Amino acid sequence: MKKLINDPSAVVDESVAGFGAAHADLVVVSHDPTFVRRAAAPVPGKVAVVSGGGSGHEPLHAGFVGFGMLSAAVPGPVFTSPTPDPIVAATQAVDAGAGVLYVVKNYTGDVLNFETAADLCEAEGITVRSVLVDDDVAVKDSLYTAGRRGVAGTVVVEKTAGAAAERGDTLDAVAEVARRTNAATRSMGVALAAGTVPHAGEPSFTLADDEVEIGIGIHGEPGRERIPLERVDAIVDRLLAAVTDDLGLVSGERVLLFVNGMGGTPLVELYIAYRRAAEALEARGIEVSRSLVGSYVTSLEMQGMSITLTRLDDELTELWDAPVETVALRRGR
Amino acid sequence: MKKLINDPSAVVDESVAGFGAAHADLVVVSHDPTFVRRAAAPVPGKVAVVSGGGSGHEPLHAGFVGFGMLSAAVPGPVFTSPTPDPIVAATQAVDAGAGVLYVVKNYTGDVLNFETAADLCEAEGITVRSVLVDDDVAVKDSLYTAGRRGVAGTVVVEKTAGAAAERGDTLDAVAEVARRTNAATRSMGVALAAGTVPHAGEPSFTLADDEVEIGIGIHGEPGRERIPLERVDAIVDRLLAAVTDDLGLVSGERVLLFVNGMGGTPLVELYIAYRRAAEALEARGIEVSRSLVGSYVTSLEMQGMSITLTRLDDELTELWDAPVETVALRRGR
Amino acid sequence: MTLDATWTRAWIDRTADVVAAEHTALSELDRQIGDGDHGENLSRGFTAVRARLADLPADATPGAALKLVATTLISTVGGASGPLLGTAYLKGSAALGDATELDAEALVAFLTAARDGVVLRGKAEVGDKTMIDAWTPAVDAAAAAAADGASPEAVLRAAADAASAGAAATEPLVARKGRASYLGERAVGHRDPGAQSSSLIIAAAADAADGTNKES
Amino acid sequence: MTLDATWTRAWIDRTADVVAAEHTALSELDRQIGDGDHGENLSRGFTAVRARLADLPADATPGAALKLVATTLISTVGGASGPLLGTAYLKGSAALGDATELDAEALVAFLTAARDGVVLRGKAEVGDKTMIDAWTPAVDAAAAAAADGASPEAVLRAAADAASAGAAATEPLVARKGRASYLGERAVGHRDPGAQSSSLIIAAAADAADGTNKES
Ligand SMILES: Nc1ncnc2c1ncn2[C@@H]1O[C@H](COP(=O)(O)OP(=O)(O)O)[C@@H](O)[C@H]1O
Ligand SMILES: Nc1ncnc2c1ncn2[C@@H]1O[C@H](COP(=O)(O)OP(=O)(O)O)[C@@H](O)[C@H]1O
Ligand SMILES: [Mg+2]
Ligand SMILES: [Mg+2]
Ligand SMILES: [Mg+2]
Ligand SMILES: [Mg+2]
Repeated sequence: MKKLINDPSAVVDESVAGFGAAHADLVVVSHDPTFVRRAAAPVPGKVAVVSGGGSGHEPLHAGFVGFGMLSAAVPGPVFTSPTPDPIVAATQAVDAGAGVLYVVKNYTGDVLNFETAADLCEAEGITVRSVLVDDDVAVKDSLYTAGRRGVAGTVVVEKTAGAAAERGDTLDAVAEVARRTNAATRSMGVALAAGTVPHAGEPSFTLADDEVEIGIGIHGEPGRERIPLERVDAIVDRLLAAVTDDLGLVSGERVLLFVNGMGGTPLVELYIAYRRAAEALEARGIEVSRSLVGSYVTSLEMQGMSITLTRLDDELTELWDAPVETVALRRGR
Repeated sequence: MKKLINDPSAVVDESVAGFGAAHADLVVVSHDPTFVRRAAAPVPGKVAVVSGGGSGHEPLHAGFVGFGMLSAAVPGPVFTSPTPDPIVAATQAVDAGAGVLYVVKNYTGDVLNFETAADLCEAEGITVRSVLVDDDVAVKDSLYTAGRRGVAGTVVVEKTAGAAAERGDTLDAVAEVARRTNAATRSMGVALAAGTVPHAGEPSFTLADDEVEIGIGIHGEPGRERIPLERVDAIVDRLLAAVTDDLGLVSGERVLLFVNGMGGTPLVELYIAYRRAAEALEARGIEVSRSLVGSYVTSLEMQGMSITLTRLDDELTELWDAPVETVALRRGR
Repeated sequence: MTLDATWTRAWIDRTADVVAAEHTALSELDRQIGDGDHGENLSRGFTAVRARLADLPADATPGAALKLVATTLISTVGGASGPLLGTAYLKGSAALGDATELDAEALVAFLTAARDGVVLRGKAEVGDKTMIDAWTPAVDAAAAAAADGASPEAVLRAAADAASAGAAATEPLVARKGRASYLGERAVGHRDPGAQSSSLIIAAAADAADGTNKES
Repeated sequence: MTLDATWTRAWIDRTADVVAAEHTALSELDRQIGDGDHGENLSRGFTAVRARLADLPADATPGAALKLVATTLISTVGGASGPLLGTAYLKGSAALGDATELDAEALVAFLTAARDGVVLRGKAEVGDKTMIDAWTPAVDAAAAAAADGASPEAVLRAAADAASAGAAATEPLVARKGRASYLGERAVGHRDPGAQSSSLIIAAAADAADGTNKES
C-alpha cells in the first residue's frame, strides 16, 4: 500500500485538521468529538442541515459545509459511520432553534448512529428530522434487504435542502425538499480498480486487467456484476439505461446530469463519459438542463465513475442554482 | 491499460467536447482547430490572457477559462504542445484590440509553438506578449539546460494575470503581473505511481512498492531521485525545504500554500500533507495567508502531489482574491 | 453456583483479547461481503472499553460493568455493529439490575434482552445472515440448558456452542440486512462477520466462566 | 547525375513508412528520457503529410513538396519536434528554390539550411543530446563528400551514415536541451529520440535515391 499518510489510524484526524486549517474562512473544525461546521453558525431563524458518514468520500461531506448547503458535517473513520456523540455535538453547535435536518445515506450503520443521535438531541429539546438518501439503482430495493444505498446523489440532496434552509423554509419544508430530491435522483457506478482502506493495507477487491465491476458502491463493496472492459460509451449506456429506467424518464423531461469520479479517475475521462451521456439523453428527448462533472463523492483512490440523474422541476432547478459557498461547490458568492 | 475512454486517439477531442457541453454557460468550444474560449469574449477594451499546452493536466487549462482568469485555452494532444494553428485561432477569437498575453509553461515544445503563433498573430496586427512559467525547483536552472519546468504554479500565474486583465490593466502591466507572480512562485512534486498515456498503453515509469519519485514533472518524466517511501510528513518536509530555500523565504513573510494533487491521489491525503506544510511554515514564522488544496494541475491519473508556494504582497493577494468564475475556480460571482 | 463481578471483568477482558487476536480475520470476512472494517471497528471499541474499565470502581456490579461496555461501544465503534452490539449490552445490562451474583436464569435474561435489543434496532430475523444468527441460537440453547437445571457455566457453554454453529450456518445464506445484502447471491459461501464476532463474544463468556471457576 | 521530384516524393513516402514502422521504438526512447510521445508525434505528422502530398500537383518542384512537408509538420505535430523539424524542412526547401533537378551541391545546401533552421529555433549545439547531433554530422559528411565530387546518392549515403553514427553517439551524453535535460546524469545511457528520428529521415533520403536510380 502506497499512500501519502503518516499513521493509518491518524488519517481522518490529520486530514480534517488540514481541511480546517486550509479553509478557516469557511469552516470551523471541532475536535473530540470531531465535526466540521460553518464558520457562521448557528444562523438565527434558519433550519440547520447536518450530514456525515464514513470518511474516504471527500469532498463529501465536509467540502459541502457552508452558505447554502450544509451547516455541519460529521466524518467517521474511513468507510465507517460516525458514532452518535459527534453527531450530537454538531447538532448542538448549529441548531438555531428552528430545528435540524439530518441527511443520511442509507447504510445500516449511518441510519442507526444518526437515529441514536436524533433521540439524544430530541431528549434535549432539539427538533430533528432525518431524510435517507438511497439513489443507487445497482442495489435491488425490496422489503427483504437494507434497501438501496446512498451514493453520489447525496450531493444533490444536500444542495437543494441547504438552499431551502437558506431561503428560510421550515424544518418540515426543508425535509420535504430533501425527500423530493432523493425521490427524483438515481445513480449507478462502475469501477476499474478498487481503492485501499489505510488500515486494511490491500485493495478492497481486485479486478483483472480486462475487467470492470458494474454497480459498485462507494465503500469498496463488490458491485452487481463483473464484465469485460468496454469502450466507455458502452459502459455509459449501461449505467444510463439502469438509471433512466428506474426513474421512468420520458421524452420532454429535464434532468441534472452528474458524472462523478470515484477519486482515482482523471477529469479527462469523466468528460468523455459526460459527452456520451448527454448525447444519449438528448437522443431520447431528455433535456440536460444542468450539469455537474467532477470527483465529488469518492471512494478513496478508486478508479471509476458514477452517473447520477435528477429529474428537475422549476423549484428543484431554482434550489440547485441558488448561491452556494462551500469548499467544493461555489457559485453566486 | 484500463481507462474510461473509447479510442485512444480521440481522447482529447471527445473530452473537450464533453467539457464544452457540460459548461456551455461559461465557455464555448471551437473545433478544427480546437480551443476553448470564454462565452463572453472578446471583452471590449480588456487584455486577453491565453494559455494552453498538452492535455492530461485537467482542469488546467480549460478549467480556468472564464471571468477573471483565462480568455482562452488551447489543449494539445496528451502531454504534447498544441501546434500554432489553434493558438492563432484562439488569439484571434479573444483579442479585443488591447493585446493578448500568452502564459506558457517552459517546455521547448510549448515555447516554440507559442512563439510561432505569436509571430503569425503579430503579422496580422495583434499585439502579443508571452510570459514563461518555470516554477519547478526540481530542475536545475542553468544556462546549459532548457531551464526549470512550468508546473502547478501556472494556476497562480493565470489567476493573477487574469485578475489584472479583468481590472483593466494594459498588456504590459498584465505581463508584468504574470512575470512577478512567476518570480514569486516555486513548486516541487512527488509521485507514488505514474499515469498511463492513452496511446502509450503502459505507465510512463514504474516504481517499486516501497519507492517514491521525488521531483517529478507533470508529463510522466522521471524526477530527481528515487527514495524509499516515507511518512508524508517527511516527504512534505523535503519538498518544502527545496521550495522555501529556492524562494529564500524568511520569517515574517506571507505565502499562498498550494497543495496540488496529481490526479490519482484522493483529497484526504492532500489535506494531511497540507496540515504538515502549514505547520512547518508557521513554525518558521512564515504566515500562510492564502490556501489552495486540490487536483488542479494533474498528470493523468498519476498518484502524487506537489507543493507550491507564492510569496504574497498586497497586490498579489488582492489579485488572488479577486472574483473569478471558471469551471475549476470560482468565487465572488 | 453463580457468576459475579470478577467473572464479568474476566469476560470483558477475554473479549478484548479475542477481538484483538481476531481483528484481521474479522476484517477479512467483512472484506469479502462488506467493507472490510469489522475487525477494526470492534478493536477500536474494545480498546476503549478496556481503558474505561480500569476506572470503574472495584465494587461495581456486573450490570454496571456491562453498561459501561454498552456506552463505550456506542460512542466509539460507529458503523452498523457499534449501535447494534452497544444496544445488546445496554439492554442486557438493564436486565441484570443491581444483581451482584448471576445465576443461570439471570444469564438467560441477559442474553435474551441483548438479542431483543439487536432485533429492536436492526429488525433482522434469523436467516438474514447477521449477528442475529449467532445470538438467537445462543438464547435458545441457554434457555433450554437453564430449564434443564444446568449451571451458569454450562448455560454459557451451551450458548457459545450454539452461537458458533449459528455463525458457521450463515455461510450458505443470502444476506437480507446490512451491506452484504447488496451482493445478492454473491454473498453465498461467506460467513457473516458480525455473526462470527458475536459468537466469539459469547464464547469468551463461557471461557471466562471456566477460567474463573478453575481459579476459585 | 541529379535527383528530381520523383526522388523527393519517394523520400517523403519512405520517411512516412519508416516513421510508422519505428513509431513504437521512438516513443519508447522518449519514454526513457522524455515523455514518451515522440513516435506518436511524428506519425501524426507524417500521416498528415502523406494525405496532403496526394493533393500536390504532379509537376510540383522538390522545393514545393518539401515546403508542404514543413507546413504540415508545423501544423500537426506540436511538441518540440514539430516546430523544429518543420523549420528544418521549411528552411531546407527555401534553399532549393525552384530547382527541378538536385545535384550534390543542392543537397548539401538543403541539409545545411535545414540544420541551421533547427539551431535557429532550438539553440542547441552539438553534444547537447538533441536532433542536432544527427543533423550536424550529416551536413559535414555531405559537404565533404560533395567536395570530393561524389554523386547525389553518395552524398546522401554519407550523410545518412554520419547521422546514424551521430544518433548512436548521443547515448553517453547528458542532455542540455529539451525534456531530457531535466534528468541530469540519469539521461546517460539512452539514445536521444529526436536524433534517432532525424537519422531515420536522412537514411530514407539515401534509400530513396538508391531506389529511384535502380528503377530508372
Ligand atoms: N440490521 C442488522 N441487524 C443485525 N445485524 C446487522 C444488521 N446490519 C448489519 N449487521 C451486522 O453488522 C455486521 C457488520 O458490522 P460492521 O462491519 O462493523 O459495520 P458496517 O457494515 O457499518 O461496516 C454484519 O456482519 C452484520 O452481522
Ligand atoms: N532545443 C532543441 N534543439 C534541438 N532539438 C531539440 C530541442 N529540444 C528538444 N529537441 C528534440 O526534440 C526531441 C523530442 O521531441 P518530442 O518528443 O516530439 O517533443 P516533446 O519533447 O515536446 O515531447 C528530443 O529528443 C530532441 O531531439
Ligand atoms: Mg463500515
Ligand atoms: Mg510531448
Ligand atoms: Mg463493515
Ligand atoms: Mg516527447
